[in-house]
Amino acid sequence: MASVPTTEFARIAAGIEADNTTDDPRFRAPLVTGNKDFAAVTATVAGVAERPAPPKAWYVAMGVSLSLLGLLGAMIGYLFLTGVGVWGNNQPVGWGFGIVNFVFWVGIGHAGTLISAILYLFRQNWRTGINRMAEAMTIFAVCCAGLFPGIHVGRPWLAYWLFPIPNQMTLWPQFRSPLLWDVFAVGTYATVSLLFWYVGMIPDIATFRDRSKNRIKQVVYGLLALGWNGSSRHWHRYERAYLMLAALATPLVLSVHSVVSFDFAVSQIPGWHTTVFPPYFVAGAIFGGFAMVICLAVPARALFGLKDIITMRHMDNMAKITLATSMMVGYAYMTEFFVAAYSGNSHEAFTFHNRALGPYCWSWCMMTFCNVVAPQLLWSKKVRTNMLLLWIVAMFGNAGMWFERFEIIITSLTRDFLPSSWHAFWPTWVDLCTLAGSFGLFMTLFLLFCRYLPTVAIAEIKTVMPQAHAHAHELHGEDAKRTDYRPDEHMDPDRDAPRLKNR
Amino acid sequence: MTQEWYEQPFVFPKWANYLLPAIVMGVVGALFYVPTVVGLGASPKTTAVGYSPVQPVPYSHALHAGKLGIDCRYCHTTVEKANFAAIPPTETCMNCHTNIRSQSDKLGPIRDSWATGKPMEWIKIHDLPQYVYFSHQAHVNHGVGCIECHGRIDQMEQVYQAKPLSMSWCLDCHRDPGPHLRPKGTSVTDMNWTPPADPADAAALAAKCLDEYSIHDKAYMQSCSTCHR
Amino acid sequence: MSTELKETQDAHGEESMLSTEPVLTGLLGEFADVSAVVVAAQKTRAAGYKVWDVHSPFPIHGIDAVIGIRPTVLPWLVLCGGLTGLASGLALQWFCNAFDYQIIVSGKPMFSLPANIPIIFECTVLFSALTAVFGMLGLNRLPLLYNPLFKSARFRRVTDDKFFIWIDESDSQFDEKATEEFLKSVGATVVERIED
Amino acid sequence: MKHHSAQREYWRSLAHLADTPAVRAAAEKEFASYEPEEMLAMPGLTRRRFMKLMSASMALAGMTLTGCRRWPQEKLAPYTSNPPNRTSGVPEQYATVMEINGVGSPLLVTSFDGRPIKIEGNPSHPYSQTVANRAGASDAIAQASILEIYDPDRSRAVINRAGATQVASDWDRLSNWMSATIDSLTTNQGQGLAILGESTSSLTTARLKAAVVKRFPKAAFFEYEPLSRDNEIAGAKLALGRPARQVAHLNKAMVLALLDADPLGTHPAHVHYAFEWASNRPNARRQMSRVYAIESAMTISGSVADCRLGVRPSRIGAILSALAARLGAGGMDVTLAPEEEAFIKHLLSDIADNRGKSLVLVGPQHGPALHALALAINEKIGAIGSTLTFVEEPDGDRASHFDSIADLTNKLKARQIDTLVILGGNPAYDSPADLDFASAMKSAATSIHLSLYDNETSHAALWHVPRAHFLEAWGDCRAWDGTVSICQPLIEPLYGGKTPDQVLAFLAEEPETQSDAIVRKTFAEMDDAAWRRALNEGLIANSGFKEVSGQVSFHAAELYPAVQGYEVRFLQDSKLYDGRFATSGWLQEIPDPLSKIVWDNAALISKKDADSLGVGIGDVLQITVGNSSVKIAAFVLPGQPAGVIGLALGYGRTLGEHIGSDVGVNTYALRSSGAMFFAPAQVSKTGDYYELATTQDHHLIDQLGIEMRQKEIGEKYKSAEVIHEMTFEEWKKVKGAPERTVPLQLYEPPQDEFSGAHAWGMSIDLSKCIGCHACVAACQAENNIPIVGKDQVLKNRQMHWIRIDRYFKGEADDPNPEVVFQPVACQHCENAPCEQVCPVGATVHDTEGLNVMVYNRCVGTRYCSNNCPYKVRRFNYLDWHSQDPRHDKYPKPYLNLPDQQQLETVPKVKQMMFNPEVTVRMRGVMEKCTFCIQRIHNTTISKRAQSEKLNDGDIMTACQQACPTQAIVFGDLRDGKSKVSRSHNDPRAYGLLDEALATQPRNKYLAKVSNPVEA
Repeated sequence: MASVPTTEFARIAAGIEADNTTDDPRFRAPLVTGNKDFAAVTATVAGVAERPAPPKAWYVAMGVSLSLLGLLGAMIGYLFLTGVGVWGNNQPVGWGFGIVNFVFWVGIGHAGTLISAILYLFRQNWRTGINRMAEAMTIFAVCCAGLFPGIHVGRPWLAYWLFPIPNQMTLWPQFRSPLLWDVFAVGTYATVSLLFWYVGMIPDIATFRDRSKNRIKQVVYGLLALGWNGSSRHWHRYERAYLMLAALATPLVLSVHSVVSFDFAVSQIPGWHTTVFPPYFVAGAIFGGFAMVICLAVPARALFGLKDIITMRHMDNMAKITLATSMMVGYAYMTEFFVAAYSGNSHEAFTFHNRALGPYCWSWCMMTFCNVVAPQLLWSKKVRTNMLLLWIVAMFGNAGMWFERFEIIITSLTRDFLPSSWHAFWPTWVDLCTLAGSFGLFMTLFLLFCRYLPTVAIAEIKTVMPQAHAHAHELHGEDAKRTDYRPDEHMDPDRDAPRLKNR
Repeated sequence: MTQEWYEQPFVFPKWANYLLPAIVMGVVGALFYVPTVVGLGASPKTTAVGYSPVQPVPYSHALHAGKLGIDCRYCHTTVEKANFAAIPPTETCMNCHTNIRSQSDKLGPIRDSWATGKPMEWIKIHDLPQYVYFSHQAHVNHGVGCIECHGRIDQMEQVYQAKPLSMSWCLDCHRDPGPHLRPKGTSVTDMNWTPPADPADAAALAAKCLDEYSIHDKAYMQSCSTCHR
Repeated sequence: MSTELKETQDAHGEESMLSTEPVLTGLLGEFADVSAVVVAAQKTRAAGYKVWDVHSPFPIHGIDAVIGIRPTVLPWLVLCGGLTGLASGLALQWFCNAFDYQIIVSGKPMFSLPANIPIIFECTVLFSALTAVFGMLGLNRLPLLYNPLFKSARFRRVTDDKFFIWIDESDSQFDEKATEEFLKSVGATVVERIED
Repeated sequence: MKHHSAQREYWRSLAHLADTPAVRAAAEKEFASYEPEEMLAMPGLTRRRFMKLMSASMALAGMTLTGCRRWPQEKLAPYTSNPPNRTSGVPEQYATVMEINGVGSPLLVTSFDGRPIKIEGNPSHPYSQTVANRAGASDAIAQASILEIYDPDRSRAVINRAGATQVASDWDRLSNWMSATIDSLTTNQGQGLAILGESTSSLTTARLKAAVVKRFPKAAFFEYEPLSRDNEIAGAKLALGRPARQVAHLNKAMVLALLDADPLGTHPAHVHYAFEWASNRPNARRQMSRVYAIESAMTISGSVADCRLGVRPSRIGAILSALAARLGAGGMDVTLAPEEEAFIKHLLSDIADNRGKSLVLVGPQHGPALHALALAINEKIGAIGSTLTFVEEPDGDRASHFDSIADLTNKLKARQIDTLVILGGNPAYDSPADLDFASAMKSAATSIHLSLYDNETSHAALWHVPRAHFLEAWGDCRAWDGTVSICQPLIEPLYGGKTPDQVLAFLAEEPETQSDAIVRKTFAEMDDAAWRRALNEGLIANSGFKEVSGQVSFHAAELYPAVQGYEVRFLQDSKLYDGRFATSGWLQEIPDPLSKIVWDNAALISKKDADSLGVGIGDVLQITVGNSSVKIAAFVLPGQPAGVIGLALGYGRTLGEHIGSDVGVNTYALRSSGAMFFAPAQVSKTGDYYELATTQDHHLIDQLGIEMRQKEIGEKYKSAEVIHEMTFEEWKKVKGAPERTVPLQLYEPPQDEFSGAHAWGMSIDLSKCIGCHACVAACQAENNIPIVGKDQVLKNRQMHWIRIDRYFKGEADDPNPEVVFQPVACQHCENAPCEQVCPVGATVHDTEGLNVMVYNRCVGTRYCSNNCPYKVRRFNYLDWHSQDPRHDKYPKPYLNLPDQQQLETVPKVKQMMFNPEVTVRMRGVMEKCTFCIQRIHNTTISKRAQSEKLNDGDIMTACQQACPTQAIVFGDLRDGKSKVSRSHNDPRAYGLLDEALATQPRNKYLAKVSNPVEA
């Protein structure tokens, strides 16, 4: 048992990697390679956290992330003590980097729950390799996203007025405002994603609990594992709960970005006031989200020796989804232009004319290239299976999605109805540092996650391994054939759970 | 099979199982307790009511307005013409106190002020936020008695804030002004006036007042612009 | 791992509630793989045991039917949660904007469903999700940090790669010797007494 | 603000006039000391009212956790004895007058517990009234004088610059020191005493001058104004044989020919002239005047002209004499350029059709001969006596200002003057460059400079004496028509300044030393009743100049020599005048009406020249006149005539205090005695770039944007979405009420919502607006609007609640584009897009249809501003009142509770200026036009309290009141007969972007009507 990890790492070190991307109709392609048994899987995943010390690269990354996080703190301090004036926002452009970053991060924060929930509902077994990492990424991205609306307001110390708290003024929030919908949507999304993530992790934390050798870890993991003991009855309800969470999270994930898109669609700025926004934003979010997962998975699987669990096939599938969604996004871009031209609304028409050819055409070109052109490389399997290229394309995707938000928010605002009020927007150094800082926050959280929590859903992986089924099948048949059930034979799980004397 | 990772087995003590109920009860308790305490503690009813700073001169409203029965408007001259109720100039004090108690030590600051021309510095008690625009003439001329906001000034040795003067408190009246109005002909400064005991009469009177002062409707009275600019 | 019986056994079981002496709570049989445990489970059930359970590192496909676990009531709880969320979301918005303080906004009606739908939806989802998670934990009687099973070093591998059948001593058919034999007979590699 | 309209107390009690000890004592009590910091404690009750600087601490009170926080304890400091005729907390209004360049503009000043806080035009004075006895118009400069009086940079002490060091001193030390000099002067009859003054029409000053001359017969008086109008006087003298002042009657002129004349913009009587002009644009009798402008610079009058021709200044002479010749007014005809020919062809025919109803005006930049010729023309076309009359010019035979300053300088250089007293003005800065007056001053043994600021001249003088601001002092002066107004103080001098009269009185050894006594003596023959009436009304009835009539004799005008290269044209700045107002932040930040430049002047240049020089906006040009040259950034201004570079005067002050120093380029450096208004120049490109801040058209660099803008505003004289307009001919055909197409709406608008007793609305007539920015300044003063400084304007964060959108119609290279001014403030949409997106309901509607902004509820998401199609919302990105508008390029953090920032950082003196009726906004909140809700409420409340009826016109918004052409109308739409309802039903009425967005604005624009010649 103890020997497994070493040979495991040796194998990875040797760079031997199975290609399980080909589909052979005769048998199901394996989702776990390197013919591992349960123990090996456990060891591989838990090995990441159980190593005495993480790889050097982790320390380097952590150093960078922490300093960026510090920068973020400093920028927010300066902002609070001085005013939003330290940013580049101006009269026509009331929303600048603050909201651009917010929408960007919220978008990123979609892939996780989407991969988990939707793929789960669609019985896409390959999700098990990446869902944990994706969910974690979601949580952290939502943290970054939640930060910005909070700090971009003029008087942040009063932001709590957005919540319906009884007060001596007998005043309430104004529920017609999309911003308030945001508060509820993002709040709900954060909560549900967190639950989804945690519930999924309980059995794996139990695994960590049972393997950990030092007292602190045993206590902490012990508390987090809630005394999980793998009882079938627990599993039964657990799976039901998980299924329902997935079923709830799926519409939620679609709704959240729709609501975020309402911030724009419900207003009447040309370029914002568009019915295509909800689907368009969701597609964009999935695209951006998967791009980000790829960006994180590529180094992580190499760094922590997870290549047998996050296999080529996983990367390949994600690449395909990225390609598909990038086409959707591209389609949405075209629709916008078509509608602008077809509607005969001069303001609308001008706005899009202006996006493509106006002073901010550079950002439009960046957006189109990164989100529509670059992903076309993914048609080629060579690119999909070449981790470096894949990573680069994914990075383009992330950049592209940021530029998309910049495009939508900034250029629409710089030139709306009255020509007299047109004015350009340029970010200040504070804007740029804050953006960089938010990445610091994200990376710090993610690195801590990799170090201390199960980066892969161990229990779920095991269910998709052949050993999990074996010859249980005919037994089933047999079991099904039985006719001699007595009514009392069934035990009601909600009542007759094994009695345990606890005093 | 090597078992080196079983070396330090750890099992939570039995009492750990009572953590859950304990925590649940704690949380539920807090959910009720904390808001209640904060709500009560922070409400102007607690913080503002009863504010009673010591003034440079221990001027007794109980004596002047109560015992001697001097009308409020003898000193606070502007209430009917202006938005603010004027604090009387030193002169007003001196009108009487050149003869009465002219040597009282308590009146020293008044005499100094009169001699030097330096104004008295009274401490403000009924202090509304800067963005609230309360107009005395708008209320006093429409049958709102002094007592509604200032309480029984005529019984206060040292003036204190009797009402919270919070937004919700203002709104209580603005949303249902009737019961707080007194008919034309009754003095707003009369501290002893009370509406009829019989609810029916009271309601009738309220209706009458609303009509004879042509008080704005509720929608107007609770518009933001009615008090804020 | 020794499995021989101690003298002082279930006779003192009950009153040793107060004493510190260990009391037998049941027997734990370890199995090497899925098929083994599934077969054993069928036999256990056929043998008429009632208070017993299967512990595994992951949900075994079809084990519910084998043990005979009825569908849980959780879905109905979640439905109620969802409806509550829906109602409260609607009520909140109506109370705040259309009832408690009516203010004219953009010449729109004080109350209009379309504007309220997003928040109603979010509240529904939020309440349902919370019910799902905490309902599941509640029904599972979790968290249960202390559990005699955790005293067994072997049992730690239930979260790794081993499978267990637990027969509780409260089962009417439970007889320490017989049950131990039974477990061995259905293929348990090891049978362990779990004391409390 | 008509609390007092019942008894119009425009005057302070008589006791104040008599300088009895009792009253002085009262005054002392009223302002215990002159230290403003101490004064703040004085008119006590209202202390908290005018320091409305704490919005947010209260906002915090809404916070569950800090609700328990009590904001800083406040003191109530009542008067020791109430001043007569004053109800604490009730604003009062006093009539007074402000004199610039010898012409008074009558004002009505609102005082709040002894602090002047707002200025209006005097409604009972013919030269400022727009609605008789109800509304008086004013201009931006007058509005901004309220900022000037509270300017912390004003000099506070007498300064002695004997030797290198400067010593703070006081008036007594100066007078003691002077006595020696004066003794010596008395012995030699004032030989070597020279007194240089600004141009003034004050009778008191005249009286005192006489007294001084009586004491010092040999004393010499000089007078200088950099923007002198002496040419007009000389012209009249030439034509009539005697000096005279021309009074135009634009309300009678149906054809108006302006040759470089700017009666609506820069003329001393422009407020009155604009009012008269507007009466025919168009008038109720469906008539409309036609304005022809031939000008060498883009002026306000030119921008609203129906036909405009931009020419070189040197062409004016030729065109005028051609005009004269063809009208038979004599003179020789000259051949004109084809476009000039075409232009005057129409003019001539119009004049022919409108005999007696036409008028030709020439600008003061042009020599006497041209003015004389113009008068000859006016004689010929029957203008004189109808559209133009003459009144006598006071002291018309004095030497012209330019001769006078030259003469003085020569005398100084010749050491004939050892005592030089300069009463106001700033000759060291604004006298002709070739004279080098500053160094000439040194040759006088003693030089004394009286002025508001310790400025360039003060630094060149031996003594500086702080001057009393006109709101602090007594005086008198005369309007353009000569009507005498008394200037009465609103407050005791904050820094113990002196008036010029006091200095003269001192020199003349008059018994009176207090300014009130001095002035009263001048009018000794008036009894107290008459005097009181004069103060009350703000004018002395029938005190105008006598009409003079005389035969206009013809004088041939010498033509200017033709100029081939560039010509520079020196312009009176629309805001800083001659530079004396450079210290005013408000004026610095009010955009130039045409170029929209703030905080700078620029070389205005035509597109053609810009292309040939290969420069664009901001490229620095080197401009050389004679042997002096300056470097100044170019600004391509449509309508600027080719070959002419427009240079605004008054910038580049070196000692303009914190606000005025080093703003723009000092163009006086190019201005020499020979050529005071225009001169040939060499222009070259330096290759440097300098960023100019404008409040409009920023970043409109690309063709795409320009095309879209032209599409939005439409072609010349054609309607488009943003600007509706029609020609006079079209308008004559229009009938009925405006039809409004309501786009499909999701909701049936609720009927009961705007249930209030009133429905407030506004209308703005685009054909009356001349873009003078009086409304902007008035709004700024009324609503405590901060300035933000150039760096922030570059970020487009200026805070003006009402802005004037200026559009040039026509092709980019059109030499004479049509100009449209569109004032835009909050439109108070009934379906306000801003409201539905605010998450906390900080901007909502009230039942009277006002879109109200609740500062103390605002958390600052800025969503409302994004969603406002008019972009009229303004956000406090920083704490503007606390920011330094000049030097805070990188805003400084404030390490305390944000709501304390203004209390701690805004100078106390400045806090005195705030309008107590308006919340002073803190950082992080949105703000916008409120339709002056404080005026609405104060009026309605007091009217209800006194159970009086509210009449149309009782409530006027600040912008409406200031507007000289009454383009802005405000009132109650419920009242069908109100002015505003009538204009809402005018066929010209339209809601901005209403067709597109169905916002249903409560403000409607009246389509612009213009009267171009049919091509």
